[in-house]
Formats: sequence, C-alpha cells, structure tokens
Amino acid sequence: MSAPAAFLLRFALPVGIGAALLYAATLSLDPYSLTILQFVGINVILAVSLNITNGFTGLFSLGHPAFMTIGGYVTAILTMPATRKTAMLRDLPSILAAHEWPFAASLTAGGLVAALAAVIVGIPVLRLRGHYLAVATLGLIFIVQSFAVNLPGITRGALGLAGLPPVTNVWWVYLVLVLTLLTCWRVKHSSLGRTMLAIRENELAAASLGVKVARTRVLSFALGAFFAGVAGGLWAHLVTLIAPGSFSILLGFQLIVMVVLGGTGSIAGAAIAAVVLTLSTEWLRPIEEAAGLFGASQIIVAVGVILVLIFRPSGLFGTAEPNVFGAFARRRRHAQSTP
Amino acid sequence: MLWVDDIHVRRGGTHALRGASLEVRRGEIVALIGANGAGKTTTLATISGLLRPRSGTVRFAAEPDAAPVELSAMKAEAIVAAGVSHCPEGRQIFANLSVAENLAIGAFLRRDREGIASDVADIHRLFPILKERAGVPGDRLSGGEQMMLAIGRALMSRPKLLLLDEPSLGLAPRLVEQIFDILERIRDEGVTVLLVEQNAAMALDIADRAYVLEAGSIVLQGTGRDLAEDPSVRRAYLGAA
Amino acid sequence: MRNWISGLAAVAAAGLLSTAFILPGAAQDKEPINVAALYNLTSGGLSSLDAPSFNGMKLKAKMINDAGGILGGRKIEITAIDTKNDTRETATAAQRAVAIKGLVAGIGQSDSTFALAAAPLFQSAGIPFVTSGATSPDLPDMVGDQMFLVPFGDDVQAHAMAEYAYNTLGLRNVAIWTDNAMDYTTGLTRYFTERFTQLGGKVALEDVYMTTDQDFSALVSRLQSTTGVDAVFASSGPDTAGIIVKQIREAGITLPILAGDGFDTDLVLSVPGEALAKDVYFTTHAYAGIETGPAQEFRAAYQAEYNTAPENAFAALGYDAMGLVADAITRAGSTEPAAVSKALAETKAYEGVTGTVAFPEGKRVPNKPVAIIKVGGGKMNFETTVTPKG
Amino acid sequence: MTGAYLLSQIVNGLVLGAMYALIAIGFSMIYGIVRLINFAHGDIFAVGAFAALGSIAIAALPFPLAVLVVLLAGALVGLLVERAAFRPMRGAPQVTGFIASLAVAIILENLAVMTITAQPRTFAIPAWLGALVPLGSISVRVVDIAIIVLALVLTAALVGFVRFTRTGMAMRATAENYGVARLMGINIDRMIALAFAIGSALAAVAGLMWGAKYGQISPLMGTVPGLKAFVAAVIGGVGSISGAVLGGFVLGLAEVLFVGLLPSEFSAFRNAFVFAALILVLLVMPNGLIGKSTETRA
Repeated sequence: MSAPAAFLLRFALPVGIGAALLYAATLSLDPYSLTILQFVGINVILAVSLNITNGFTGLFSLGHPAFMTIGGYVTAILTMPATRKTAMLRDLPSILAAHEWPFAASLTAGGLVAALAAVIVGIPVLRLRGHYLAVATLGLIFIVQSFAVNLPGITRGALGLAGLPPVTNVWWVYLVLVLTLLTCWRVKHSSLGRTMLAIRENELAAASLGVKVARTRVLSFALGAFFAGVAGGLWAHLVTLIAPGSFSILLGFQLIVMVVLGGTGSIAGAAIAAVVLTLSTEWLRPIEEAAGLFGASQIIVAVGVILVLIFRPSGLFGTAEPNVFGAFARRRRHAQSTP
Repeated sequence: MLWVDDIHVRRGGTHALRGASLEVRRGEIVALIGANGAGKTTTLATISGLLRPRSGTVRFAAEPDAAPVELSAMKAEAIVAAGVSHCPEGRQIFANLSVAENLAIGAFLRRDREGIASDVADIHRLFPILKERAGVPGDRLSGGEQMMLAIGRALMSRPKLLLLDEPSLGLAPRLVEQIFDILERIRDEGVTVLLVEQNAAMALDIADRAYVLEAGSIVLQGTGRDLAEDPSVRRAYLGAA
Repeated sequence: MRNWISGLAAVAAAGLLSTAFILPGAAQDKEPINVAALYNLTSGGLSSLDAPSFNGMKLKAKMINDAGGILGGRKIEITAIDTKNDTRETATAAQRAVAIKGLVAGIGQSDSTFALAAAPLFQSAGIPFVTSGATSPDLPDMVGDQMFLVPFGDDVQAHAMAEYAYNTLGLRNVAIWTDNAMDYTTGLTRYFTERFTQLGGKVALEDVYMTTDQDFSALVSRLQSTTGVDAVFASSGPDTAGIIVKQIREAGITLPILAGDGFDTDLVLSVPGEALAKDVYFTTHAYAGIETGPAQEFRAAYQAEYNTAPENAFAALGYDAMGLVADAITRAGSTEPAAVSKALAETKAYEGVTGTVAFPEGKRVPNKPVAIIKVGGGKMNFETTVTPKG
Repeated sequence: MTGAYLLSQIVNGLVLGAMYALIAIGFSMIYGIVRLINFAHGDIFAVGAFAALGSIAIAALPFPLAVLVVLLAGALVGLLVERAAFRPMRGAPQVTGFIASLAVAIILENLAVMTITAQPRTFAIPAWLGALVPLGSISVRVVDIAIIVLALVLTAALVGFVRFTRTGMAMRATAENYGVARLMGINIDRMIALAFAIGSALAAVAGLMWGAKYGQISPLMGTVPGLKAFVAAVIGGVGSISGAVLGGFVLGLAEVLFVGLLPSEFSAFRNAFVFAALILVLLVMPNGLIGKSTETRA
C-alpha cells in the first residue's frame, strides 16, 4: 500500500477539478438543475455508504431510510431557531430547546445519533442472515416512522418539521460526498475493509481466522448509518422539510438497486449507478408528463433494472473498481469475485 | 452403449474437461479413476445433462440395435427418460422426504404402478434396511443407509446405464465392500455401470474396464486388471511405493 | 448497459418533448398562460385525493379554453408534475415549476405536509401557490403571502361540526378516532376537541390508527365496550371513510358518526351499503346536496369528461382552484405573478362550486360556509349550512 | 374488560390471521422453492381483489365461479411474473431476485394506477355474506366464518397435495435440491412455475376475502398486508406451509390483541409492533416457530 501522502495527492487533484466544476455549475445552472445536482450528490452518499454495509460486509440491509429519518430529524431539531423550537416542539428537552446549533455540528450529531441507533439495533439484529436481516431492517423503517408520527411533542407528528433553514447547498453536499468517498475508499483498502470482504465471502472462514465477526458487522452497519444520518440532515435542509414519510421503503429499494447495479462492493460502481439512476429518473419525467402517463417513468426504470439484473447479474463492475479510476486504484485492485 | 467423444466442459470458470473421450459397453462396469479435481464428477454431470459441453459429443444407445441419441442436446429430465440414471456424489438424499418417498421420486417419470411396486420390492431385497426404515425422513439415515438409498433411488427409473459417483466416500470399509458386491449384482441383472471412484483399488478390482482421468483428459485406459498392474497407476493411485 | 439505457431514454425524451412543444406551438398563435399543477398522481395513498383534484383542475382549464380563454383569447396551459407522494419529489417539482418561463401560479396538493414542501419555493420565487386541498389554517402564516387556500381551514369545519353536534344533535360525550398519519386528521381532531369541550362536551374515548390500516375490528370492539358514548367523531381521510362506517355499523353500533370533509366520498355510501350507511354526519364544502348552479354544471361536466361522477370533494376543489386563479388573472388583467397574487388576495366573492371564496383582509384562508351532510337512505342529504362563530 | 370483549377480539384476530395465512402460504411456497422473497406477492393479492370485483360486480358471475376466476387470474399473473422476471435470472445471488421482485411490484402498481387509477373502490358482496350469526355472547358475520373456513380448507387441500401426490413430492424434492431433482427426471422449471401459480392463486383468493370483508379495494391495497403476511411467513418458519398458516394466525391475533388490550394511545404503533415482534421472534427462534433451517443452501 502506498503512503498516505501519495494517496492524498492523487485524491486532491480530482477533488480540485471537481470543485472548479462545481463552482462553474453554481454560476451557470438554474436552481432546479442545482437542486438535482445536490440530490445526485446525496444519492451518491447514500449508495456509497449503503455499500459499506451491503457491499463490503454483505449485510443485506434495507434500513437506510430509517437512519436517514433519525439523522434528518436530529439535524432539523438542532438547527431550528430556539424560539420556534419552544413554540413548536413542546416535549423537547430544555437543553436542546434552548440552543440553535451550527449546521456542521448538527449534521455530525445527526450522523452520530443514527450510528448510535444502528449499534443498539445492530447488536441483536445483525445476528440474522440474508433475507431475514433484510426484513428486520425493513421493519426498522416502519418502527422509526411510527415513532416520528406518534411523538408529536418532538416531531410535530404527521405534519413534520417544515420551514427548516435552507442551509444545504452544493458545497455542503459535495464536501460530505468527498468525505464519504474518502472514508469508504480507506475502509475498503484497510485491514478493516479486508475483514469485511472476508466476512462477506465466507463468514465461518473469517471467524476461524480470528476475525471478530460480530463486532465488524456492527461497525459496518453503524458506519453506513452514520452517513445515512448525515445525508438525511442534508436532505431535510435541502427540501426544508422533514416528515415521517420523507424516507420510505421505496427509497430503500432504490438505494439497494444502486448498490446492486453498481456491483456489490464497488465504490465507483455504486456512485455511478446512483448518478445514472437519479438522472435517468429526472430525464424520464418529461416523457410521462408529455404523454400524460404518470407512472410510466417508474415502470421504465423498473424494467431497466430487471434487464440489467438478467444480463449483468453481478452488477456493472462486480466488486472491482472500474478502470477509469485506475489512476489511484490500479495497484489496489481486488480480484473480481462473484458471490 | 455410451460414447463420450472429445468433450470440453467449463465449470465455475475453470476448464474442467479438456477433450475427454471414453466408451462404455453394454453389461460392463467401467471405472473412471483420477485425483481430486481431475474432472471425474464433471464427466458424469455432463453425461447426465446437468452440465453442457462446449464442444464434443455424448452419444447413447439404450438398446443394442437402436440408433444412438445425442445426450448433450437433451435436458436432464429427458436423459433420465432415455435410460441414464445418475447417482450423485455425496448421496444427496432428499432430507425432507421419507425413505419410501425417496425411492418413489426415483421413479418420477414412470407411470406403471405395478412395475414400480415390484422394483421397490426388488430394492428392498437388495437393501433390506430400506424396508425397515421406509417411513423415516432421509436425513435420519446413517451414511451407509443413505448410500443404499441413493443407489436404490437411482435404480428406480429402471436405467440401462447407471452413473455412480464416489459410492465409497466416507463409508466404513466393510460397508464399501458390501456396496461393491451389490454393484456386481446390479451389473449381472443387466444394468451397465459407469463408476467414478477415489478408491482406485476397489474400483479396479470390480471394473471390467477403466479409464484414468488427469487434468481433464483421459491418460490411460484398459481392463481393470491391466490398469491395476500398471506401474504409473500403482504409484499415483494405489499407494504403491 | 447503462449507456444505452440512458441514451435511449434521452433520445426518447427529446423526441417526445419536441413533439409536445411543436404541436401546441403550431396550433396556437397567442401566448399561452402557464399554470403548474403539482399533484401526487402515483405511488401511494394521496393519489386518491390528488388525482380527482387534478382532473377537476384540468376540466376547468379546458372549459375556460373552450369558451375562448381569458385575457382576450389566451389559453391556459397546465404543466403537470407528478410529486409521487414524496416530499423530495414535491420540492424539486416546485423548483422545476417556478423555472417555467412566464409561470403565473402553481396549484396543487391535498395534504399540508406536501403543500409545505412545495409552497416555500413558490414563495421565494414570488409566484402564488394555491392549494386546492390542504386545509391547515396555519399554512399562510408558515409560508407567506404567496400561499392561498381554496378550501376552508380545518378549524372552521371542525368548529362547525362541534357546534352542530353539541347544539343541534344534543350530543355530549363523543369517542374520537384519529388517523395519526395525516396532518389533516390530527388537526381536525384538535380543533373539534377544542370547540366541543369549550361548549361543555366530553371526549369519552380517543383511539388512533394509521391511514394504511384497513382492519378496525379492534377499535370497534373497544368502542363497543366503552359505556356512555353518544357519538363517534371519525377524523379520517376518504380512503378509510367507508371502511370505518361499515365496520362500526356491522358490529351493530348505531351511534351517530361525525366526520369532516374526508368523508365526502361516495365510498361512505357504497362500502357499507344502503342499509348500514345511516346516521353519518359530515362537514364539507358547500356543493354536496346542491342540485343547481355551478355545482350541477360541474357534476355534469365532470361526468361527461371522465365518464365517472366526481370521486370526492377534492375534484370540486381542484376545479375551483383553477377557476379562482383564472378569475384573479382576469381581474389583474395581467399574467404577472405579483399582480395575480394581489388580485387573489383581494378576492371578495368568487362563486365556486364549493361555495363563495372570499379572503378576509390580510388572510389567505377563505371564509366559506360549511355544509353539513347527513347520510341515510342511500343518499347524501344536505342538512344545513353552518358558519361557525369566531 | 369482559369475557365477551376478549372473545370478540380473538375472533377479530382469527379472521385477520386467516387472510394473512393465505397470503403467507404463497410467500412460503415461493421462498421454499426458489429462495426468493417475492415482494410482488402483495400486488398479486390486489390483482385477486380486482379480478373478484370484475367477475362479481361487472361480469355478474355467481360467487363460486368468481372464486374460480380469481384463482385463475392470480395463477396467471404469478406465472407471467415468474416467466418474465424470475426465470431468466435463476441461479443469480438471492439479492438479485429480491430486487427484481420489488421492481415487478413497482411495475404492477404503476400499471394499475395508470389504467384503473389509485381510487379505492367499493366491493359489494351478496347480502347473505354480511348476515350476523350469534356465537355465544358475541355475534359474528357469515363472511368472517367463511374466511376462516375457506382458509383452513384451502390449507388442508394444499398440504394434502404437497404431501401425498406425486407432483407434490416432486415440488418438495425441487425445493430441496434442483440438481438432484433434475436427475430424478423432474422438470424443475415446471415445479417452480407451479409454486408461483399456486401461491399466487391463494394470494388472489385472499384478495377476494379482503374485499368481501372490508368492502373496499384499491390497487395499492396489497403493500401493507403483503409485508405483514411475509412477517407471518417468517414467524411461522419460512418455507413451511403449515408454518405460514400458523404464523398468519399468530400474527393476526397478536396484532389485534395488541391494539385491543393495550391503552388506545398504542393503537397507532400497530405496524411498529408487528415488526418488533418479527425481530424478536427471529432472535429467539431464527428458523421461526416450526421451520427448518432454510438458509443453508446458497
């Protein structure tokens, strides 16, 4: 493995170019396109972070929307002006109600609370395998949603928290995105990442090699949840609203699709799939609007997903990183492995 | 009755068979021996239609005067109907089916109730323990009993050719002998046997003819006795110094 | 793979878009008036309210256009965006809508949460947003001066029902069932309880459920075993309205059932069937039960256009929202959003299907009379109109 | 709390459980044979409800004939879905089929919304089904009894079919091991298609019952009951028919008693409770109440 300095150098160049492009985008794009650009970024954060849980460690979790809801609400409550908090949220503990947090701190707190929830839930639930885990994490979405609906003193119930300060912008989104990619990249190519991949390929073998399987699983679950929580916060302050139904099962499904289409375990694959799916959904909208066939775009995307699954069952990239990214991946390439 | 000609088979990304050819004649026990990973199981799976060759042919004639059919173009279930029965490696008894049901499923393609009943009775004579334990789920049997059941199940389709994969695997020597005795009886009753075996000594002992498979190709062939005396076979497979 | 999918999509989109733009362009010589429609047309529960609203809105636009358009023959052109029951989709839809060149106003949504996802973007773009169905009376305060409601606020209808129940029906102890998953229903319950207890009534039992629940048997049994209840106030949306009546009546409970405009759907009659659909009182927009005037015209036109009777009151509200905006444009004599917004705020007597819309000075929630309907004999029977005090 | 109150809640739970059970059987059969959680199953339930509406309200068929139409419609859609989406990707990792099934669900739901709109519709039933029958201290409607009886009869028929017929035996063999099943001469494609057909037909009948009981159906009605039936299948032990039935009844009862016996503030937590119960059962009994370990095969 190369020295961190060299790694950063190779990372800094694309980031610099990206920043310049972003700046150009803020100058030239209309607000709608800018918003889409931000949702693309948020979806990449979500897909890439879900990839830690689902792709690296092979835990089939659908629970990302639950952690987004937790992170989103925490961030929203913290950034809300103190006067509105006391008026709108009766049951909020006074420590929280009295202060208005800066955005970065709120986002981090949102991510941490989501990660904490993941640890608490993960310790028992991650003993489950395969489909059972998928359904348990699906249940998590319902459970979190139920609490958001039924604790009006903290969440304002079904109405949700509206009128949040619109602090999310492209810079925040892409800063978090870079941090997410960086973290995922480092994790994947660290001993922790190799441990995760080992667990995915063969849990018994990994355990017999002295890998602390349970701890690694919880860790990867919590790491994914952290970024989901942060993304939830970004999302809430982009839409300026968070409601119990903001993050649904459907979203969890779309995220899984991104991970699987990208190639389970491939960071770049998940990122590219997230970009492609988000944009293609947007591009398809004018079709259904022009034709008056509302729902057609979702059908087209779903059919596309099935076709990809039939013809490229291991996703577009497998676990490997595609060649374009070879500049900093070449020597780290993992052997392509199809489960 | 079976002519495998120059087949190439890929399995799980590896080139498992590289131009293997062999022939099985009516009424024989033919043994196929070789090291782990030489391609023995792949050969059987290709004959029975679970795998498809990339090139080469597998022809089979159930009756002496019938024109051979090309098995590699047929589905596994059609191959069973044509008279080839494959008793897979590791017994693979249906754990959730009773012993009686395991036998019955072996006759899945047959409709002649009386014939089936008499064949069950035959198998019960061959393996009396299967009659005793008819109602027991398959996974409650011992390894030896499972092997007997697997052979019995494979015979229930009234095959002309029985493909038998590693019958000795994990069994006590006494049981292995018993099973090999029964194989000879089966042959004597008119079922041709293609036997894949790690235990080369025993296989060559009962085989009329044998083939040695190495890295996906046949390297040696001959009668069981000739091969048992071949120095290279003795060195590689019979543990002789 | 992804390349050909997105490529194909892009080509198809471009093709359809160009036909969509070229055809109207060739057919019309006058500049159209752009109005955006933001409704949840697919993916989930709200489409059963939003789709009729959208149909009502389209119908009104078509009728206006067929009658020669407004502002000297300019036609209304609706850009409809499906908000997919998703707040994110709603926000981006609003952003796309306000970017439409020459957009005059946005119309849409039947739920306050979703109105709150869209309206702030219209507010900051300085374009009026008229909600056809979201009824939280706080919406204009939360959003700003570009936010208008076509329906009355939930406080108005809930107070009206509370007064009617206490004063006219003489009820004193009610059980309340609330759909906790909708802002509309939780608000309705809050306002009803507020006025009903103020008048001296009591809430004997409170039970809650979620919109997707269909099995109310447990709640019915609890209601049955609670003594001293005079009536049930069912704070429900249209999806559960008929089911609730059916299940309560089937259990042999004959208590009067009270409800808000969520009950203004044919399902209340047809799901329980004629024998069981009785003693149900609900508040609604003043068109139900009216057989003449704009209400009748609307019903006939809707039937003709869509080959079905209006599914619920939201169809009429969408129709009125479009009409109200067209009226404001006419009065403003301009398609400048600011002028239209000003004209909207000055609406004093727009004769809609759902009653006369008038915005009091500085308020953007209309004062409209509340109709009270009694269900019985296989029909919706208009009882009375209530304008609640204070 | 009186005995009658408790009894009526138990009946409520049994009726709900019977419907969950019928949907759960299909989940379990399909899972058992292809290791696939078919998320489109809830939508086939909705297809059944609309097929029933069409044949009773529009085509005015007599009730037993309508049941037949519903069974056929469900089986047909199940077969179609299996053929178009799942067969081409057989042998792919589990997650692939799972995602494909969600994609199928999205396609079915959006097709329904596009063609017949998301409006709930009234589902009228013959009057005799709505009549009240006294039962001790409480009274029960004919339709409730019919639901429980029909669920039990169909379950018994299915268990008999799977246990005692040649085809049923072949299905069990296929569920256990594709390769060896083929060596027995079993056409596994046909067996898998049959599992989809039977499971979907039962879900469709559950859709008919749901419509008959609640009097209202909508294209999106399948989502929540579908998920809960899946929970029921898992609680019972996925892959086992009798487990699915047991799980269905247990879940229906637990859900109703949760709402009925706890203070009313908890009513809205009903779905949360269902999933919490699921997680709990899985932790204590990872293979469900009467299931065997099914996660062993890759």
